[in-house]
Amino acid sequence: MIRFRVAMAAASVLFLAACGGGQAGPSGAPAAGASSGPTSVKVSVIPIVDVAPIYLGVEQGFFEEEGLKLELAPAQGGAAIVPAVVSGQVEFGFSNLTSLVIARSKGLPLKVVAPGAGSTGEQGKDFGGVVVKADSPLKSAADLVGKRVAVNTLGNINDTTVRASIRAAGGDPKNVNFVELAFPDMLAALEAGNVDAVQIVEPFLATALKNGDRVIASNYVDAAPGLTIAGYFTSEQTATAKPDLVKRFTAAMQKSLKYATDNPDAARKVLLTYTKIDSALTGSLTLPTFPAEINTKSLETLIQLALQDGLIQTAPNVNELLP
Amino acid sequence: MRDPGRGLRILLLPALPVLLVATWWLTTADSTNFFWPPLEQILRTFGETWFTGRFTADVLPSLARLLVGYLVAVALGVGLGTEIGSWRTLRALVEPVLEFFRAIPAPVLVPILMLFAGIGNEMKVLVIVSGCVWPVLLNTVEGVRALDEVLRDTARCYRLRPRSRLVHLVLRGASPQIAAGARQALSIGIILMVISEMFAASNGVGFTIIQFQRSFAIPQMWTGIIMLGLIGVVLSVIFRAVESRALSWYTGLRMSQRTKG
Amino acid sequence: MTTTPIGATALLDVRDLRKVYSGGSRSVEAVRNLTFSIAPGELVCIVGPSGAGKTTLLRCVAGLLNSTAGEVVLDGEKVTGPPRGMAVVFQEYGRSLFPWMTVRQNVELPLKEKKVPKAERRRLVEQALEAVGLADVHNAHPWQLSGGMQQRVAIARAVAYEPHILLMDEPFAAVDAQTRADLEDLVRTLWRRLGVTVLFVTHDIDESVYLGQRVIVLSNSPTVVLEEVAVDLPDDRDQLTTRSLPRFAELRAHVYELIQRAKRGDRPAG
Amino acid sequence: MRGRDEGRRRPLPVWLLGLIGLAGFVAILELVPRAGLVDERFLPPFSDMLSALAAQAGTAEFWQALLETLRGWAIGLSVAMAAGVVLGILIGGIPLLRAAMTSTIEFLRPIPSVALIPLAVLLFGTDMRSTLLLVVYAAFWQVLVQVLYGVRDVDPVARETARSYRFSPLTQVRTVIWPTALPYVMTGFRLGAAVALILEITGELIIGSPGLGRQIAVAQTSGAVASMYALVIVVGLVGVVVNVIARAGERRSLRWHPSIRTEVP
Repeated sequence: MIRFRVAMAAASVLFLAACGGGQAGPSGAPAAGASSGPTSVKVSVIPIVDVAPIYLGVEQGFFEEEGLKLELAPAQGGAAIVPAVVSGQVEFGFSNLTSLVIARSKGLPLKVVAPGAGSTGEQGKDFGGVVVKADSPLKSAADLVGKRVAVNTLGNINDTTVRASIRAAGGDPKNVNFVELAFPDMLAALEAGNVDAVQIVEPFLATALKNGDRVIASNYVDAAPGLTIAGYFTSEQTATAKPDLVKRFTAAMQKSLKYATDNPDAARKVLLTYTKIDSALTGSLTLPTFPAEINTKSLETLIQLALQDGLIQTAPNVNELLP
Repeated sequence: MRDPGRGLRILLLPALPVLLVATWWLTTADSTNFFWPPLEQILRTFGETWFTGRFTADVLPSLARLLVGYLVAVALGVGLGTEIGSWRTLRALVEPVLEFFRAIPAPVLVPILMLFAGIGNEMKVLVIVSGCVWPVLLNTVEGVRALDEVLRDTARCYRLRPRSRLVHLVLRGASPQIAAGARQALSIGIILMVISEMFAASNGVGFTIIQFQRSFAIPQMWTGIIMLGLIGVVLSVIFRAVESRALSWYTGLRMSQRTKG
Repeated sequence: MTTTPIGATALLDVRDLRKVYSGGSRSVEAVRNLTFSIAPGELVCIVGPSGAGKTTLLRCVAGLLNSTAGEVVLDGEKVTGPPRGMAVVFQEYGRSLFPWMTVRQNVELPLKEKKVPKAERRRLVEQALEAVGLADVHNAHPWQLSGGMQQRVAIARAVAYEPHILLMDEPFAAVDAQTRADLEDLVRTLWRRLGVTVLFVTHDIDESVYLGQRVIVLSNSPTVVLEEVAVDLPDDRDQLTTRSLPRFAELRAHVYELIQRAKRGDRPAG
Repeated sequence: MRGRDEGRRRPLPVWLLGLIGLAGFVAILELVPRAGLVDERFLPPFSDMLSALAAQAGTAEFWQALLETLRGWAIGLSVAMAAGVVLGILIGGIPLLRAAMTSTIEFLRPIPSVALIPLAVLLFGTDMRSTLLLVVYAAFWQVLVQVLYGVRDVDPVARETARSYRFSPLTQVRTVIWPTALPYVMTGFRLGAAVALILEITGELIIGSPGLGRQIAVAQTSGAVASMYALVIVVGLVGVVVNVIARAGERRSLRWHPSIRTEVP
């Protein structure tokens, strides 16, 4: 038996290694400050509302101003982005902070370089929340105890923050059945009664509200005041090898975030360029905030939540994670 | 070059696998790469990862869903395939639609299947069925169509009743093709077992691997890949044993045809 | 020359049989007008030049093919599908046996379908295999046997079925000459022992004269009956003496001549 | 069977029946949501999908994605074909090598290609090569196994003859092995083509490498249901076309080949 298993796995590795022979090194070869045109930089993002600022920044030329030529590579989730950043396939990536906390606690050398998106902090008026059907008997987060709640990934930011909501409302957060469902499938599952509540974000939240569904908890608001949800990160190698590149990316990113905050309509409009969100919907959806700084306190809260809910065993050092 | 002798053959059988494992072991022995942990570490993790409750909590539910889905798919594929293969009009009517559905990768069908089957085990079984049924169905159609004309006439002359005709002529005659389809379906089934567990799952091998990957538990993720490979190998060995029993006549027939030229 | 039995006593009656194959816009007339009959217990051979529609005729008689016009009457009943009490031995011995069954199972299957009780079934199978000289290969699969032995299995299956009428469609066309002679004698023996009616289709002139009580010679396509030749040879036939009889040579020459005429396109007047 | 197939009336032509079948399917797709059997938000009527498709077809992005999918499929399939044919003839032609490789092949083949997704991502991130790896891996086995069967099917007499005339190994391959193996190679091509397309789309969908699969994923995450179905329809049609082409190729190669074969498992 052992021979079988070992044999297969070994051979698969060799096969893969052979395929990987021609693997390209990280791009963006010219060193920082090189005078020969803009440095090209690859950034892996998830094509959702949260990354509107970076698209706006490219559109507005903020990155060009810093001598960066951005190549945005959309990916399906943080799980695909983190390895790409660590291996140097791409210089920067976008991910929620809990994912980064988990990665860092497992010893992955990651560093956050810029904030990405944050909660609006307004109860019931956030860009994400726990939603139930119009006629549901559930009224508050405390009612979720013993119920089936859909989140898009188990063991990540959404279930820990929903647990925080329940805890805040006085319920037992251990006693919830979380079901993993992709955001696009949630409303259908809610409608069909397959789940009792869904933790959902824009643009699905706007669709749900239009349909009469109710928000019973704003989990990001309940988790921490001024919660920073996601950020842009790089690997420690890149950070040490190309400090100047990182500095310029952060600077351009901050300009982009500010511009998005100041021009929400532009942010709504840019959504149409990289998502397939119905243009009628872009006007009504709630945008996240695009904070200029990472809220360190909220990050510590996220770490606490991750510890409490067993996502990680040891808390990573916040200062190592932050720039 | 002459055919190697039996002794040499037995000697060679494990040679390459051993070589490959040794290479893997040595090249990763002092690996510090986070994503390529030493093989030794992976193997050490294997036991504690899978045999401390996960086997019954994740592997068995996965296998149960696979088994149910696979059997339903085979039954459905053979049943529909026999009908479609027998009726020219029906065949012409549904063939383009079937070809269309077969070409759609199962992962994009999952959201649609969820509309009808919810998010429980039924959905996952349905995902497996929806992917496995095609090779069985299409191969059965081919097999039934390719039934020997003389044999069909023989069955008619001796007035075989519809039931015996089905059992003794149609199904047995098409069985080599059905087996070919069932074999393709098995490997597709394992893939779909994993894919179905990427949606709305709370247990299963596929689910666990994805969770490991997402939480950056890399050695554990590797053990999951090995586990999947193992499942694949064991199921394929079982399948071959069943197949070679059921189709011994076919192997013999082919051999005799070849030697008679 | 015709010795057609009187209609009332005929086991098989083929009347004005016509078969036109139509595929799309083209249609081919294979059989134009065939009329003949066979008395119970008779052994009749049908010969014709190649492409004379022999197989079409046999398939119509067997009820495997619908005729375009005319009718086939077996035992007083019009044939619309394979009739009860009929067995067929095909030329393609390798393809007419179920390769997934053993020799015994092949012979037994039609009996099971006839709901013959188990003990009786056993007896019939053993007898039939014994009769064709295959008593010791019950558990072999057909493809493990030589061509001649496979055709013996097919004959055993037909014999065990105890048919009223046995149709044979060029059964020995694909076996070697020696086996062929053995099988011809086997058919004669079985016919005489069982008293079954046999319709034997062949393209071999010698074979038809050697086997038949009567030889029906067909024209070329579209097929009609050219002539019926009565074979007035003694009933005890064997390869050596029968074939060296002057009468055998005469009959053979006559049939040969008819076939030559058929090939030239001669057709009976009227 | 035969009786059933021979209808009394002249049967309708096959293509017409196929169209009727498709029309029936489309009608069901249109009517089920319209009749309220399924919520329109989750399964819009066919006409909505069609108009979404029309809108898609007007964008350069769509054609770009289609092109990327086809390119990924073609490259992956070519690599798998080349590797499968060369290795298949090599392994199948040299008995010693065959004996040494058999166990390894039997171990590697059942590993589901999706198990490699995490590895592919580690190696290549989200770029096209991740998906390419999956495509090559999945299609390679289909081709290899068929080629191995094909080489095994070579008439031993023909082979001995070639050897007795002292043909060079290359000539042996060209004159004896290749002609026998060709129909098997074509079957491998057809099976590989179908699998390659499915893995290409799956890879794009799950990993997020560029192509129709990623467009589907983007449509899904944007809640653009009709667009998503429109893209699914395109994927299905591409699959049908691929299959038709592969079958035509297979028939061409089989036409001159006398052997009547069944698909090898």
